[in-house]
Amino acid sequence: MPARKVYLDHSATTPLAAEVYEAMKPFLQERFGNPNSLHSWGREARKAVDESRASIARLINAEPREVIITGGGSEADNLAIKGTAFALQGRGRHIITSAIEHHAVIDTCKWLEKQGFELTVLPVDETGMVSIADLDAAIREETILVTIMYANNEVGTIQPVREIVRTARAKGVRVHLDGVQAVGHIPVDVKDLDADLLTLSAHKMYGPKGVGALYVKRGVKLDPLVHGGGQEFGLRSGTENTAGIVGFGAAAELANRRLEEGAVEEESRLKDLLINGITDKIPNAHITGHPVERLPFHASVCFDYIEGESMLLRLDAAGIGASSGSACTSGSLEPSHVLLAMGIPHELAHGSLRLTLGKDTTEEDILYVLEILPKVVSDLRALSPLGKELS
Amino acid sequence: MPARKVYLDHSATTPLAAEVYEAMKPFLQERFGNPNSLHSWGREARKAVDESRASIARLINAEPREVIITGGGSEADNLAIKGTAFALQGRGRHIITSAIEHHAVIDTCKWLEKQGFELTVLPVDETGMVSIADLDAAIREETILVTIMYANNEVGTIQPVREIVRTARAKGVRVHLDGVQAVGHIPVDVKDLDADLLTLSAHKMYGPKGVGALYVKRGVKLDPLVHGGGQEFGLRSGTENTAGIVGFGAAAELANRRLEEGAVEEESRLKDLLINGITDKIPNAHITGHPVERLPFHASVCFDYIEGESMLLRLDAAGIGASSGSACTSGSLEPSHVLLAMGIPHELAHGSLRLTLGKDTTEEDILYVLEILPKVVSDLRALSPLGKELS
Amino acid sequence: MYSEKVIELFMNPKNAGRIDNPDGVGQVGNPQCGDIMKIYIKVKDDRIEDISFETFGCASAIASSSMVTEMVKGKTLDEALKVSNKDVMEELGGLPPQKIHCSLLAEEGIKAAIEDYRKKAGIK
Amino acid sequence: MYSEKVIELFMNPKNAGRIDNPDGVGQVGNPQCGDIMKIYIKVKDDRIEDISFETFGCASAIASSSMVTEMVKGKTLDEALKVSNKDVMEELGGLPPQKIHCSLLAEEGIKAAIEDYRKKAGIK
Ligand SMILES: Cc1ncc(COP(=O)(O)O)c(C=O)c1O
Ligand SMILES: Cc1ncc(COP(=O)(O)O)c(C=O)c1O
Repeated sequence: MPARKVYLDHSATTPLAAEVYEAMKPFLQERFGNPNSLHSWGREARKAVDESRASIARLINAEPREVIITGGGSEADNLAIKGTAFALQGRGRHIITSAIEHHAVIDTCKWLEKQGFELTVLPVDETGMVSIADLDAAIREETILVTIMYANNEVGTIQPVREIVRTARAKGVRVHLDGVQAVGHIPVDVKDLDADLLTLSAHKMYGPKGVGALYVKRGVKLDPLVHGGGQEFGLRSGTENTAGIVGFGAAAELANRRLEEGAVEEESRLKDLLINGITDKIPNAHITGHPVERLPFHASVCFDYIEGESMLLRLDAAGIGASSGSACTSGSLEPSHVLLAMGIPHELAHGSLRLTLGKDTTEEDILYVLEILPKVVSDLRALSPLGKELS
Repeated sequence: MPARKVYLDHSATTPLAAEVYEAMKPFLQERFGNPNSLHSWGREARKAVDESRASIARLINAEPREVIITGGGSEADNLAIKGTAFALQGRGRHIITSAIEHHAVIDTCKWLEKQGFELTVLPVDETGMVSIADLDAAIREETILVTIMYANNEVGTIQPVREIVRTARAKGVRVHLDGVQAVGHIPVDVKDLDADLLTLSAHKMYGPKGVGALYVKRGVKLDPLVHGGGQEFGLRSGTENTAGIVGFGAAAELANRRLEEGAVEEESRLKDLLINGITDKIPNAHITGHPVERLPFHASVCFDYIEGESMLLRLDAAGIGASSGSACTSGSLEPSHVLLAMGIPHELAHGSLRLTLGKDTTEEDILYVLEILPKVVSDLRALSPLGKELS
Repeated sequence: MYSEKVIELFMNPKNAGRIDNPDGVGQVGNPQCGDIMKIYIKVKDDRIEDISFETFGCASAIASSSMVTEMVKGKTLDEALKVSNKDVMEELGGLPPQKIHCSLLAEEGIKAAIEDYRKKAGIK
Repeated sequence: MYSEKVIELFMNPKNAGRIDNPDGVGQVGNPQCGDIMKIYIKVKDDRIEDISFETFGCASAIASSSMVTEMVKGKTLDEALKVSNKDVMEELGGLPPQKIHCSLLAEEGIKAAIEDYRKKAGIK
């Protein structure tokens, strides 16, 4: 048994907050009604769904009517992109995205390409930033959608979303932002941003897995992805996941409170402690992503000469949960498309490590990582044939 | 407060079984890992997902690899139909369905019609049965899918699924069965049936809402509906709803046990008691659906001269939860397409009532309903201008 | 979904049933759409002296019928004709959007009954 | 995902590091793909007297390296050449499908080291 358990993989998923679970409980027990039923069981479920929708809306400064609840962030991304593609195909068939999107965006765009849509994939610089000039140049008469992520899951870089929206909307093009990693962690205000579509996912912000949302600005037309009974204002059919939605609502309330209380600043301080500790203690460590415009809980680094999966498993043996963009963690051959798009060479990309902090992360946790990680890296380097000339 | 609370709307949704909730609990607390993570948190989640998938597979006699978990029954229906349409559009663009499908099937088919697919909607007889001869005649060279429900949610009629599958497959056409109302309640064996695709929904069988599954026979190719990280064998991306999946697995175990123990027969006995009681005690009551080939927990009836919503609300005031295919319950103008397709006249269809029993329904519950319902009907008939010549 | 007032009137409607020898009867709606409202009135000195309804329809149709009959009882015919569906909705504490037609039916029912009375009485 | 044996060898690999003045060195894999295995051997009387490895790669690459070096140590070169990736996998208690190439790398690493030795020794 490891001396300590330190979970630093909050970008992958977060634990359910205790208060979120408490809010969900009754809906997993006696309040089991279908919100579409007219009887008392149904009405109490409907009320809970409505209230939760209002909480989620409040978190991003939207109207409740603009929040479409889905079965997760990936589904919301698919709804935003395919929903736009099918609704606007009469107007044009060109979509713009970036090289560092989540697969829920990239693979959706690629599928549409097979259905006859055209795709432009914007490059990013070495910090993971999209260029506004590139975006502006890519917009054409037939462009119906710009879909770019708010903040990146692998390297934490926050895009210049305000300028992205402004640039696209100046030319009358709809904008979707994948906000899965951002919402609940940094202030996001859809009125201020003026984006058309924004993806949220509950389990990235201390809510339950399997529930997400798409913000759809009033007046923005989409084809549904899931047709049927007409739930969610006709945009996402299916019996509502009441317990999950109530959990999402409670998580939104929690996030609102944390943002107001500045709890995120403490996370950011610990993240800096971690990043500085890594670069101080470990030679040949390269922090990835933007130095300033990054998620407050997000540290990512590439180490020369060693491979990510072996780092993860050695860290895991010491009780530390982390992740990597190494090909070996995904079973594919290519390492993370995000790191490669940022110009990081293949062999270095294989040595990537992501440590993402959460609301319960303590300074002791960080100090523990800073004790374990240097030894893991040096042990694995000792096993490696690479870089031996340097040591 | 009503004297008694009697929930008879199990076709709409079922309560979560206590043992299902117990199974889910750890995954809403300390076992919060993302099954895609390599560390210990992720591995324990992956194991739970795998085991649950095996339980679901066992319920329908499938291989675990053939069970694709989705965010509900509607999504599974959409995946089956759109997934087939997009995968096989090169081979043909004709789809056959029936007039009494759930909206998750009908509306999906109608959307595909707008995308250039052709649709044949088979009629049903007055018991809600599709005719095999009609099906056989409808199959054409370009037919790529037959999608027909296993058992109907509004009137409980069980289709001749074996003959449907045999007829379609004799001509090399793929078959999807919407098994949402059937699975867990009557024995369903995919090997025996030889169907290609079968939809399941957890919350209709004492599992959680927001999780469903599509059985996809080995070798059957589909385009995904939700693209992304490649979860669920590439057919349904998105971080797995671990707690929901574990709940679905536990619900499948429970259903298996109930089916083995013949618990369903008691449900069926109470259903007959209810149906016979209604026709005995209430004049001008017309049982809808098939007299024999019907779900064992399902009673449905139309009453002359009165309207469904007002029945529901009067029953609700007496503590009884029921549903209706009346237009007024859905806010639309047309009453249930299912009842109309069975040749029931509009005004009678407005007077429909559905009472669906569950595992905790008792004889006392049924007797209570048989005490309250006749009075509700006669009170509303007294208020009604219709049928006065007869009384 | 429904206000307390709607539920109360639906559960315990006032003026339900038929009046013997009514002076006017109005029927609106149709059974295909799931709503029929039949209004019976007794008129004395150009005032609605007695009124009742029979309704086939949902809770809001029944509550609207009951409400409108209460509202016009004792009013002159011209006053009664001024009662609009908005007034009925207001008194009911609102109706869900898809149920607004029920209050319209109530307004039309009264109009139809008065028209029937005036026709029978030879009043133009 | 990994067998206990794989994890054990990955955490505590045997024969890790370099041998001074090896008689043969084989390197397989490439850093682009995230796997490099380097095998060092000492040969005496046509037998592998000593062996070690250096590996850049995932847990299964490291475990496979460690396992294959244990398996061939003390064997004649011809015996060592007969050790296949299947044998390595079997001894490891299996590998996940997407990791089978690691055991192949181990087989190839030994072959490359022996080839290098024979080339240097002028053996055909
Ligand atoms: C026959 C049938 N198909 C599909 C569905 C949709 O399932 P879900 O509510 O899980 O989306 C339902 C229930 O609503 C149903 O009864
Ligand atoms: C940026 C981003 N978009 C989308 C997703 C998909 O969200 P979900 O796992 O809820 O489907 C994730 C997380 O996996 C993500 O990090």
